[in-house]
Amino acid sequence: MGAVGGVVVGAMGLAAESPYVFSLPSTLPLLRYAIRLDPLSAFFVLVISLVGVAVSVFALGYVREFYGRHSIGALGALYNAFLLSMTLVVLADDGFFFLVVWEIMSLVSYFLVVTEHEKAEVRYAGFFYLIMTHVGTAFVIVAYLVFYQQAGSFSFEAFRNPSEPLPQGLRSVVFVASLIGFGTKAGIVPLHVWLPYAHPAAPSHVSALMSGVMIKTAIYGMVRVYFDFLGGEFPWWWGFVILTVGAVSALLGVMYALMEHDLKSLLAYHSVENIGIILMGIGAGMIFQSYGLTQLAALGLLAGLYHTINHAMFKGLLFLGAGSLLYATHTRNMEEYGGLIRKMPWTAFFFLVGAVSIAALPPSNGFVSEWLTFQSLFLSFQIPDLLVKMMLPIGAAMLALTGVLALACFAKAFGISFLAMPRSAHARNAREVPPAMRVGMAGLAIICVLLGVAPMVVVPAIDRVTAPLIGVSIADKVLAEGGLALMPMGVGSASISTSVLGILLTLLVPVAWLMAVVIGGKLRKRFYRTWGCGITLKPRMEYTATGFAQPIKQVFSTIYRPTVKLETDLLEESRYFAKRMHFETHIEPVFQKYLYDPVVRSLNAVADRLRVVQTGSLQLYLSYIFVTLLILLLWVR
Amino acid sequence: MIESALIILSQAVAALLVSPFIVGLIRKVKARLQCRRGAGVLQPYYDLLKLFRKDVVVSTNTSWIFTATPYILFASTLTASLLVPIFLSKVPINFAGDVIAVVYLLALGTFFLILAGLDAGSAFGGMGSSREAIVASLTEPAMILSIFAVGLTAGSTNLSTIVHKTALLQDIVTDPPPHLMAFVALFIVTLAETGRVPVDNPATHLELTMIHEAMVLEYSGRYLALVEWASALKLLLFLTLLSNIFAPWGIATEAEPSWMALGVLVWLAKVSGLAVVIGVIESMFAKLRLFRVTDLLGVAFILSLLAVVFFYILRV
Amino acid sequence: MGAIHPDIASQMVDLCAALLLLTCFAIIAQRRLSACVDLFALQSAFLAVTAALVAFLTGIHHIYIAALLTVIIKVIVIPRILKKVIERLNVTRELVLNVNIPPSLLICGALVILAFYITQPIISLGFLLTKDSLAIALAIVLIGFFTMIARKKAVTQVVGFLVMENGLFLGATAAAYGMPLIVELGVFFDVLVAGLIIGIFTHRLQDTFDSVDTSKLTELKE
Amino acid sequence: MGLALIVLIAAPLVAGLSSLGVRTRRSMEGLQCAHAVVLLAAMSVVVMNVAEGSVITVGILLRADALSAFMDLMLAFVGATGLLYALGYMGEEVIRGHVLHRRYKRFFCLFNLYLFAMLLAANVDNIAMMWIAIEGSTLSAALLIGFEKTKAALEAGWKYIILSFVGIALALFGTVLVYYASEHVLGVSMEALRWEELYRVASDLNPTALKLAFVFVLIGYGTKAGVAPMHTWLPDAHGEAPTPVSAMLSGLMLNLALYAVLRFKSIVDRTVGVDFTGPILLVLGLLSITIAAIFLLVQRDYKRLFAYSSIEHVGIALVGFGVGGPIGIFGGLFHMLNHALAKSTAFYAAGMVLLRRGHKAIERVTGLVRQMPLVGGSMMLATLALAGMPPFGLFVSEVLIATEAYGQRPWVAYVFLCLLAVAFATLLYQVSRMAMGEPVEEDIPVTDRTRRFTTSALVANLAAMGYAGTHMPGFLRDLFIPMTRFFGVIVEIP
Repeated sequence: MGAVGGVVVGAMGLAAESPYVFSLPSTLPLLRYAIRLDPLSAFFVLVISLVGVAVSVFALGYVREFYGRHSIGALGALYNAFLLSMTLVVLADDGFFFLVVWEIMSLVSYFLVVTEHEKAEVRYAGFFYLIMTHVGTAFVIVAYLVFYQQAGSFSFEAFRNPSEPLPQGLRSVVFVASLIGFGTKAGIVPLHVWLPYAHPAAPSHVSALMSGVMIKTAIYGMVRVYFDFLGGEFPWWWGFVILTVGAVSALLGVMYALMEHDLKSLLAYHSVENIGIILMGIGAGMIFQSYGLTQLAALGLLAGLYHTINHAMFKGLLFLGAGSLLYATHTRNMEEYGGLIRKMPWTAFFFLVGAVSIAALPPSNGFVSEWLTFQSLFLSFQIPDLLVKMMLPIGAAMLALTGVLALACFAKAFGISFLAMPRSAHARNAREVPPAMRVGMAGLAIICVLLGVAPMVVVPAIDRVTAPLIGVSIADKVLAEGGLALMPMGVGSASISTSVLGILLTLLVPVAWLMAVVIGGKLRKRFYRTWGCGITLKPRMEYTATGFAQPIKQVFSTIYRPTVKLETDLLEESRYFAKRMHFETHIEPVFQKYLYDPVVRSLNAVADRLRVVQTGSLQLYLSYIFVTLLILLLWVR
Repeated sequence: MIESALIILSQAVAALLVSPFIVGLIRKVKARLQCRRGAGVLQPYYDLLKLFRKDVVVSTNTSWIFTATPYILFASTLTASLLVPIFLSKVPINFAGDVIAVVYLLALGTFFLILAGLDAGSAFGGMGSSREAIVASLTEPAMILSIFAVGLTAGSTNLSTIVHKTALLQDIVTDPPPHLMAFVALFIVTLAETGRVPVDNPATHLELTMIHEAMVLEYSGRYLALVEWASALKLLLFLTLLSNIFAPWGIATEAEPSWMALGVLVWLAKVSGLAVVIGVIESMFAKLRLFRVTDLLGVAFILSLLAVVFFYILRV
Repeated sequence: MGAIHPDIASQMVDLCAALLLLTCFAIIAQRRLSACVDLFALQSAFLAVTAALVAFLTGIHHIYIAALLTVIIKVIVIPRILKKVIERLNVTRELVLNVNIPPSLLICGALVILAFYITQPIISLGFLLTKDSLAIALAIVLIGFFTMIARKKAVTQVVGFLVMENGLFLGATAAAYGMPLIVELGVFFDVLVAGLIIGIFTHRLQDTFDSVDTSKLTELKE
Repeated sequence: MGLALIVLIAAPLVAGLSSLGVRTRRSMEGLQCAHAVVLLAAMSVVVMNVAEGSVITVGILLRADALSAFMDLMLAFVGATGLLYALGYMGEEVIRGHVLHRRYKRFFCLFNLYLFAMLLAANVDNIAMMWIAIEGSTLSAALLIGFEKTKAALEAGWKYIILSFVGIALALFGTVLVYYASEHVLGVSMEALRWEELYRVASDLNPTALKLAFVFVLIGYGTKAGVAPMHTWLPDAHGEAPTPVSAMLSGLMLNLALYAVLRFKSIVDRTVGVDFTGPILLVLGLLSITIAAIFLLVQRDYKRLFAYSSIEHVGIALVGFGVGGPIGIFGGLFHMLNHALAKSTAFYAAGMVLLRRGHKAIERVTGLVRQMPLVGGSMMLATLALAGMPPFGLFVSEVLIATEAYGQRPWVAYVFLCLLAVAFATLLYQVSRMAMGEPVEEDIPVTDRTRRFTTSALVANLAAMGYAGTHMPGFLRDLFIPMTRFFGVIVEIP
């Protein structure tokens, strides 16, 4: 529960003028255990800790799921180690130390993922995750090596102002390396493949941390490298690449999410989507930065960071909700839920809050950050370069599509899981979860709402983070109408005030009710079965998640490449009545099939080829030595 | 302060009052084109009244979502309509939300409507919900882009700013082509969003062809009234957007009572005109198959995209 | 090196070294196992002679001891062991070779040339007396090595290994005028033990696989 | 101080010979434990003294400088835990009747002689004597590998004998060449073979001779170090030898062979400069990593698996020495130390699995963590350490090596990291299959007596592993600085 302390530290750091620094030397060369708390780290510490607190509370109840089957002690220890390592990652002030804690973070999370390693798919997920993240780390190492080469030391201070500035080529190497390195952790398309396996495999409270927070450390890494180390001077294509990657990740993430019926993998895919949105904000910021439009740059970055904290909150909340469902029904398959809103009203309500937030519906927090992203994309018309100018609105269109698909997806998730009739015995026997878990969810839900309706508090806080990176503070400009409204570009430009919208909405609901009463008099209700064309409705007749997503799959079939298999065996008597029908449909995992499998296959092929090296023949072995000897001798001579 | 409050109130009232009339008008036009006398244009008002008086039947499967949705839907739509300049170019609370906010407010309503559709547990509701979802997701990008295209001229997505500047033709940069394309795009979007032919047929009674109607199939009494009213309001809202963004002339640019009165009249004329057009279209075209709708909306998307591109091309 | 003229002395040493080399070729050309062992014994004898010669010419006396040890161990003991092993074998000659005899002779010739080519730059360091012996030593080492590759039977491989040893020893004594005595002793001890262990193992191989054809040992792979 | 050194070296000899006369298991255990204690004590005295900067010499024969002390540290520590483990392991074999008491005694005799030979090789002040000692270790190792009289063991033993004898012979030729070169400066005498003298006169030795000598030495000792392409005997030997022996082979003998190579490198560098040895070591190192990384994937036998991982790590260390520079050299040495610890741990765990399961097939072993938490856990930890995960030292050394490599030849760093990633994937793929999942039923219980020994060995190693990875004690630091100085560089350690 050290997370509580983290909250304090984070808040302190945001409030502080100058960064706190302290460092204790290690006994290994080049390695310094250095800690530095500047606004950026503080912001992320805050994010981590807020989620950490809520999740820890939730975990108190949730781990009951594992009693007997797993050692709670180990689980708890790893869990706290995980929190600690994440905090250290964002606090580290030394490249080497960063790498160490970064790897430890991956390692601990790997252990957490494979908590239930009896299941083959969990093992696969964990292994896949470990490999991917390790490869990512290799790229991060490359990026840092470049810095080290210039700076002659691993300390971030030296990275910031190296002895001689990096040549453009190397800067681009750093850019690409860290994009791949951190992108693997963040789960950008096409490096996201591990994410939908690993996040669901972990215990739900851990998934909440991984999906809500861990992937944010990657965002931290990118911001740190691009804006801090590289001093925020980039060619325009960097920002453009980031933006494109973000847009693609967002769109594909939500599209694959729509096809998922395992609630947790669905949420995992949404993490891909939201990372994409965050990157769109940051990318836009970078583009503006490279054209010297610092205020807009600050705006884009602000949007990105705002969405970062928002996503941390509502994704954490949603994963906790999924955890509660799992806890209550012991299944992750949405098709087996249904009608749970009556069984577990609290969970349902919190989940709804999360759903509204992630679907970016006003006045939720998701709406604010997505709106800011929209604005920063819209304001691209100030960019001199025509091509870029024309591209950014397309990004906006993709963002819009993403948003509404997310809406559809969570309409599905919530509707199928909580509404209508129970679809299985699991759902019928579900019970509301213990208070500890509810409290955890409630905490996050409240934070979500606050982040939504009180941007006037959040924006200045984040501005403290962006100002040192970009060099301009825009809080006072963005906040208009006495802080009620957000107004990116000063008077006359667009602005929103979620608080006012919230007030209006909450006012108008009773108004509508009053009106109804005034016109229609007292409400008289009659309860009756749903009309089912005369026959009584069974759960089997309900619309399934698959059915719900069917039209979308149809429309975007070029992307999904669905394969449908329908086998029917008919009655002997008549060809018109089927005895039983078996229908199954799959969507093709494009990236795995065309990107990853070939690599693995070729590796195996090479290994098979090389077996002949080690045939077991002694004479052959001797001849290896002989030949090597002769070659070397001749080389020396 | 009082004044702005009054304006807000009057705007809300006006919108609420006019919306059923538009629906009635469209029905009338269609009837006439089908050589029927048709019900009077005031028929929707009677319907609403009647529905409010009737008592409601609620399915035993449903939860509070089902009962809450009508109110939320109504509230969100009304909120949206408060952000749109109707007869006064500068809405007092324009700072509260721009056009994107309007879109998302409507989306909020849609979201709950979809949930409500699923809530009853009948197959029709689910079908309607899923179709609504796909239609909405296809319209959204086109909508945002066309709005961008227009917003670019005024350099802002704040509706009041757009309308005001366009009305006064001051410090805006505009050319006919992008505007025209954006207009067509937004018009198609309107048809799709408000569930008109050729995307959806509000008059159908064959469940399998329904989209919007299927979703609200379980509603009755005042709930149905609220939902119907909300959708009428939504329709009006879009027509207002169309008319006031692209042809804001005649709208009151100052909060002078006389100007505002004129503004109201002009606005009525404009939206009625659009309503007639819609009526005509509805009787000219047949409803498209669901999976053909994509083509139509694709056209809308391309148009709006072209609008943006053209805007820049013509600038350089 | 009093009485004899340096040139003649070096001639003599080189002659012995050359004889060593010749016996190598003989071993390569020989299929019968026992004959191989005999040839090895002969070669060791030549080696001992060379060492003694060097000791005599240079007056470094502990090389005599080395020569003596060579005679004892390499001319008498180890050939005995190998002979014993061979007696227990069911085969007396190599029927199939990895590399046939004519090509292997050619290769050995090439190896000799190679050896001279490689050592040529450091020959100049050598003492006048034994200047070519380093090259010859290297040649013998390489040829021994090659024998181990070219042959299949455990025994011939052992012989090959021992030939390498001889080459080394030639290098140590002739080229470098012998290592310090203690080192020599150590080396000889090791060689002896090595011979013993190899003997043990060939016995075991014979028992378990009832053949000493090492090309059959391919159970362990990958 | 000389006394401590003598004790350190003589203890195994004494213990070995006397263990032939031991009657019962219990007394054998007493003897060996005492021996282990003596080893550790003597080692710590030696190391401490050397760390203070003195060089311990005994006559003209023994000499312990920083590098030797470093080797002593590894040899004595891993040797001691190895003894403990062997007591447990072989004891179990005796209880099960696989091994008669006579051979039990012989095993410990050979085991100790093996230790003795290695300790001698590490501390002797004479290139030829070092060769003799290493040859001795080879001989005893050969008998140990063939100890279990199975066909496979025999084959492995034979291959080991032939290959490593050839290698060692070549090494001797290299030694002779060095002598050949040095006696021109120092005259035909013992002096011409002593490290100290060689260091002194290194600069005026004949370059070409030393180059040739280095090639021979590298090939020769490289064969024993399992450097590709001379590595071919290694998987067989590790796979078939009794597990304590495998641990010693992997943990100690490879390092010893590397030590020999390094000694010569340090001289040759002084004569002809770094640019000669560097590239050779680099290429061979990368080759070793590649081969190991790929062969890890096709292994079906977990002991062979760890054997290949040893090849990989030798390669990594070689890359470190190849790129040179203070960081590179330090990385290489540090890597040797941590690898010795991690790999012996891995083998101890593997041996326990072998005892409990009775077979070495990877795919038939599952659920170790669940069934035997300590063994499975330590195997997993050791594997993660070997795969280069923090908080273990191998991560540090690998990053350091990559850093230095990038500084000198960026492409090396890229290739290096890429290969490491592959090796990481392949190794973890195999081991995670074993460590996780539902445990299989078949399980042969081991006695508590056995478990006591093996557990203590495991725990000691794990502790050392974790410690060495995260924090470097002062005396080690004082060893590393002069060690790097051998190679003409000075690492600065905070």
